[in-house]
Amino acid sequence: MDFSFSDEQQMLQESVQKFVHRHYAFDARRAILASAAGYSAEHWALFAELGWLTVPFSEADGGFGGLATDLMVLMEEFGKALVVEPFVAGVVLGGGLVSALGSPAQKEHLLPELMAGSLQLACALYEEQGRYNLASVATTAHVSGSHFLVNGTKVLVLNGPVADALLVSVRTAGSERDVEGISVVMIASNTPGIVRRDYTTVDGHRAAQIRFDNVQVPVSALLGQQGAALPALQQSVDRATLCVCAEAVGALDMLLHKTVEYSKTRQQFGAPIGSFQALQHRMADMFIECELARSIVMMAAMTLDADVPEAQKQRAVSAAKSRVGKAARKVGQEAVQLHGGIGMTDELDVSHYFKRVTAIDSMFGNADFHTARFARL
Amino acid sequence: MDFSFSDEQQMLQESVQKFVHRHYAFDARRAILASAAGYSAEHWALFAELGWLTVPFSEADGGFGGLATDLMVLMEEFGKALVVEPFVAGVVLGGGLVSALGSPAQKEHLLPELMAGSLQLACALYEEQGRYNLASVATTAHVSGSHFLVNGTKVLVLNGPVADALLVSVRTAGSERDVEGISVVMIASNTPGIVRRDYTTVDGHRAAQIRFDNVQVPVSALLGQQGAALPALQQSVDRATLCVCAEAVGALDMLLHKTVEYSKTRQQFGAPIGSFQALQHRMADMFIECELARSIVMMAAMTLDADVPEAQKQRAVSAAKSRVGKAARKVGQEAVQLHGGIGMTDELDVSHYFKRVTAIDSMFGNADFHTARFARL
Amino acid sequence: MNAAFTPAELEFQEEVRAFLAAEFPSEIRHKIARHVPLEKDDFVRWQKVLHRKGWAAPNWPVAFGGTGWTAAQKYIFAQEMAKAGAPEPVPFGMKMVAPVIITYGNDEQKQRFLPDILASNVWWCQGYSEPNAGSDLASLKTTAVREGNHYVVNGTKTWNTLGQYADWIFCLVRTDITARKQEGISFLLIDMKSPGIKVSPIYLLDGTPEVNEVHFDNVRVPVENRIGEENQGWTYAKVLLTHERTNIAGVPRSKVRLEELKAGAAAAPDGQGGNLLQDPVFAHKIAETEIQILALEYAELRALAAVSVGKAPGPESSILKIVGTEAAQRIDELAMELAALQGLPFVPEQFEDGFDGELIGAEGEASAMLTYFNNRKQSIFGGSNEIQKNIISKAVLGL
Amino acid sequence: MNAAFTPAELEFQEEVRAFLAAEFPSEIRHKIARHVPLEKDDFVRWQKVLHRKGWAAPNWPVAFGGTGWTAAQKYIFAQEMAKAGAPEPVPFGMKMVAPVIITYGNDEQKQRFLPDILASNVWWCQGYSEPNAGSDLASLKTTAVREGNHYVVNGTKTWNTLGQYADWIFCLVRTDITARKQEGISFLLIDMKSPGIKVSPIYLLDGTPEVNEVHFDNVRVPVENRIGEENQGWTYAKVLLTHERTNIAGVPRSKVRLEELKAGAAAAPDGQGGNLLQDPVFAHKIAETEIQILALEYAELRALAAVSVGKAPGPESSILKIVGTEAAQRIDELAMELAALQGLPFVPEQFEDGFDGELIGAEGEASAMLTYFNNRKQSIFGGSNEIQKNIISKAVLGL
Repeated sequence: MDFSFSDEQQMLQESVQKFVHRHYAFDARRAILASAAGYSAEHWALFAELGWLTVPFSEADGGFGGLATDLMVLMEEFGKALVVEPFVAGVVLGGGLVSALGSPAQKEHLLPELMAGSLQLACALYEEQGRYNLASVATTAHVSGSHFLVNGTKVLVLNGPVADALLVSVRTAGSERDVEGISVVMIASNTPGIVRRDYTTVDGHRAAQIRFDNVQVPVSALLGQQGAALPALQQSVDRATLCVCAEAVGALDMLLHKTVEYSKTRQQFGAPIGSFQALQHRMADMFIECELARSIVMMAAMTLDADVPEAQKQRAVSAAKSRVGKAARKVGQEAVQLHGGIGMTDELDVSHYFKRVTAIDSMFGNADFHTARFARL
Repeated sequence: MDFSFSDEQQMLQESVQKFVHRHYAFDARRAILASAAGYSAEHWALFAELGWLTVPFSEADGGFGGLATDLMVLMEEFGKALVVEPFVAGVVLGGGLVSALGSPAQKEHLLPELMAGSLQLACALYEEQGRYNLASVATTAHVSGSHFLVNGTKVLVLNGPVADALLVSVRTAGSERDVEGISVVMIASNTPGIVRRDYTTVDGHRAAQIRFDNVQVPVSALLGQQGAALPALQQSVDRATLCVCAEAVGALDMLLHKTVEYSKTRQQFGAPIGSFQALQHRMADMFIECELARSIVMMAAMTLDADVPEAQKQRAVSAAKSRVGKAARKVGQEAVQLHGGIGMTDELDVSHYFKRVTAIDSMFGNADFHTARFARL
Repeated sequence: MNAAFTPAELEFQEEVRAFLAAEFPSEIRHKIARHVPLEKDDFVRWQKVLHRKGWAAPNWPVAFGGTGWTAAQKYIFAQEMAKAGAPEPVPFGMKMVAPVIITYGNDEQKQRFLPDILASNVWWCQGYSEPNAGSDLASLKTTAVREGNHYVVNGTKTWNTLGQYADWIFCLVRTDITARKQEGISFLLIDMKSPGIKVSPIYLLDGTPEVNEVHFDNVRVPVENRIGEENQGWTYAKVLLTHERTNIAGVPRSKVRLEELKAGAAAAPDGQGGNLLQDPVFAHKIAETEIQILALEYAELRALAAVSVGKAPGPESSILKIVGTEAAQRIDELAMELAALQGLPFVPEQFEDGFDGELIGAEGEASAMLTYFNNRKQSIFGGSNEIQKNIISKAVLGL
Repeated sequence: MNAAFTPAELEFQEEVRAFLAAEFPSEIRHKIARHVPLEKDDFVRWQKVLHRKGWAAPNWPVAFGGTGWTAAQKYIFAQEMAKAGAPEPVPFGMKMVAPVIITYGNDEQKQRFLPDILASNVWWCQGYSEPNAGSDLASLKTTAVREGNHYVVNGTKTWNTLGQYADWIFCLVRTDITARKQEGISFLLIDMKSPGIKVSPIYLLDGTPEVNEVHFDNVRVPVENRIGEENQGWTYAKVLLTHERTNIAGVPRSKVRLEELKAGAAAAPDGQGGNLLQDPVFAHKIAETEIQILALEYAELRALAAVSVGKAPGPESSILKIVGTEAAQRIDELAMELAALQGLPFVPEQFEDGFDGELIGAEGEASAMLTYFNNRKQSIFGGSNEIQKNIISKAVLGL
């Protein structure tokens, strides 16, 4: 048992802290949000240069090592600055699927580009009728000669608007919620028949709803064994889930920190509001939530890195996501409430942290979904 | 719409307040609890004399009127003093079953005695496997000549130790959870084959676990139509439920009141603890819980008295019991916590109110049971 | 005690229903259904319809155009309005400044201002809060210095809801800077067209510009626009703050939203082949919320009944504000959980008038998260819930 | 970062398991399983077994008989103890007075007291709280007046857990009544057989006499029984209050109880033909609690790891007390809900040693409500959770 950061992890942490300090002030971030792409290509290049885009990948794949605890360190710092670059959607989730399912040739083709920052991926995994169930795939891929014909609609494709290629879960056999018969195909974003509705999410990220109308995909675009993609899908989503949990831990800490600092300066009734015991106890409760969230995310990351059965890993991720969702609700609401009116405004960063942690709860399964999954496993 | 008490209700309220003030000081109550019977026969006679035992019954049955709102007024005052006399178990529930199911002859035989205070009844309705489900009746009554042979075990028979007669739900047809085939028979407590284990409940009331070993009961002991007793059972239990809800409202008010008063006198850190804002806000929350509990119990009582479908009445009672259970948890715990160590002691009345409101949540279906029933109806 | 409506009350209910069915403009109904924000014209148009019927101001004294309704009638009216999806009047004129004018204004002020409020000819906004005087309202700093027959007003008011539409603003200003906090405050009515007034929008976290800052730069206000005595404004303001608690709990609206939530849950796939209303955990949360609202409804009815037999609305009404906002915010949470990942898209054009494209997400889902964000204001504005708890602990519990 | 045990740690785990399997007395195990309260002899017997093994005081310095274990070993030991149902040592000697003696006592005191604590020859109890000094401990009023080589002690201490068994008591007493609150307090060790001491039981709400009042009437205490300097006792007391946070969260015990709860739920009919673990709402509540305890476990492990690399146990450990008691009390609530109406019977003879009748209710049900009542003390005693929140807001958040 060892709870200390490795030297590499410490260096990684410091490197992100340095970047954020230099490039990610609130106004700079606001400019990125307002840009057409919704992320900074320069930052992205820097991420690649600093080696961050290699963090999710094993050494065998040419990466940094692929430890969940490394990702945790990185993501927590991203969370503190509300970094919007599509690291989780494109690299952790997209890259994770390629890494898990891709043939050696596919990996050699894709991963170096991804780690170099010259390839943007997005994953189209969720469907309206399926809620958070990755096995609920109604999008079909029928073989027609040497092609698949893909039909269906995917919702909330994170990073969809800027992705060069989409990794799409499709049903190649079975019926809607069967766990067998699900495959992943990679489709270039400019393929005819793709109808994309791009939008910004409530927390400033970019995503799309994507319809596939008889989209022709060569069978060589299949990633992994046909019909057997679900375990890899779940595994990749679980790692992405851990990432947003760690991101939330960073953002929650900032919400606590900013609320405490504000309460020390904001005067009401002749005293700083932080001197009022009712508010002190509520901030103590916020602190507790933050510490518990941090602890359980650490537990989940360490479990993902451990040599334990897959079910135990899933259980750990669900525990973390469930608790982080609860913390997001509580700490986010309290931060806004204790700030009062100013906490409601777009001008103050507090509302942006609040929106991000709230959005994270709705991603990859909300608290109820993961509590139920935890109970089931 | 009218939220004011009638003259009769005001008189009833004042009459109970006067009695409680004169006879129900904490030490006097403690002496009753320590007595063999667990209630005061003198008080019981007085209840009869004052006409309180007639309150649950309609004028046709020779009673006060049988309004749920009357019962509410009475029970709230009982709750304020933690009255332990078996009014709900014997008169509301037992008498209610007789009133709902009995033949004119049975009623004429039983109700005047009950209202005169010379008959003690108890209802044996719950079984271990059935949790709160009144339809889960495994106790059987097989016809054998002109008798039933009753076999089975009933749990938590309130007022069981002192009852002259038991009203027992038995299965005369069908299988364990069928809603049809349930009957009620009245069995004298001294009938051979009755094996009673008497005990005190955690909140000082008397109850028993009762086994029926081939107990012979004449078929004339049947109350109401054979096999069709469930609706009347539910109706009577719902009225009893409303009663303990109103009792809890009275007790919760006392918990709030005592906590507020204690906080004004208890000095810590050089000031009364009631001057600490964190505790003030928690007492404000207790007040809110008390007011919501009172409001929803009023709603339930008024709905029981209204000309509306039975399902709406059940829904109203379940809403009240669910919310009262929540209030009991919250207000009870906070009252003890804010009193500190002294709130944990047997010597202070606060712990007795806490135990009573907690026990009430476990009676006739707890908060979860009633929330689910509410959602279902 | 009796929960049933009398025949007269039932008849009134029918009258309200018939009126709403016939007169509530379908364009407005449609906008609300599509979560399109209402504009000034919508509010005014609807309010004028109510005025023609004589129902614009149920809580005013009959002498000034009130309805003379009983508590039960007001309850029925509020309930039917909510069921029909009809918006409440914007409160600043009708429910906030008017009662102050009625109670403390002079005859000339009553004649000058009340008819235009009743007829919705003039739009009012409030000038209470300041950037440094939030919950601690009495620490306000906006000054009004007497110069002959005018006050010269300088300072900044904030959280002016819909102030961008306003013709007039009522303000608390400091007329004696030497006096103790609550003293030295006066209550002024100010024409928004006065030179020196600037309104700047504040964007809230959901992107809406529904509140504003109002800046006063040497704004001249005739002395006759002062309500009551100079330096006595706090007394009038306090009355306003505890007054008009009718429907502060928002029960009718919450009940309607809860029904929508249940319908939404019944239509929402749970990803396992069922719907979300069949999910026992979600159904349990809905039921708990429904029970909370039922309790709140009866708490409010009890308060209304007390007022109707002549008791003043007491500080107990603070619980209506607290629980009402908590219940509404709980519905927001459940709606957001219902929407799940479909709450994430932020597509404002979907909520613009005339949008006829395909919605992203089911009806209501696409706005669920934004509504959750925006409604966090409910526990902050209008006297934060913390202030309400202070009131309860001081005024009710005597702490 | 690594969650896995090292081979050496796994070997240690095996050793602990084997030891417990062989040496934990089955009579005590049986008592605990039947919710029979343990008596003095049970505690002493078990503690002496641990002593023989050298494991009586894992947190003492090795020089005085501690084990020299790593944080991971302490964690493993606590976990295996809980799994085996083995009781923790009564804390007053081993975990409370001993660290004070070790840190501030003189050599003579160390030699005189520590071996008997380690060997469980002497039973200690605490004399901190007083009837009028609860959370505000420093306002204590018990006086100790110097008379030659003795202090004469007068006053009353309260909430003395298991004081009826005690041979010795450690007390905070006021030796300078003119000094400011925290000053003028001394730390005395007092023989319970001293003339003038009277112990009277306080019955708690579940009927148990587990706490006492201890009255001092001119009790003469030799000066050599004072720890450290006169009037400096508060310093030593404070150390005790923040010291020894090991296992304050009670995670191993809560984990075991949670497993019992799940087993109980799986065996409890839900009244509809299924069991309670299949009830999604109840299962959801159990899962939430399990997740809470998992988070708490890692919070504690993080704290232990920090201590093991030399950091002092900080005020952050207040969260372990708060969340640990909240989690334990949540399990109490769930156990009570599980027992439902079978929690109502109060049949104390069922929990007496030697009772072999039929239980009313399933195993655990009959005690569920009493446990719920009794455990409400957890958030009150040992520094109430409110005090812990004060500590967090002051010492951690700097408010």
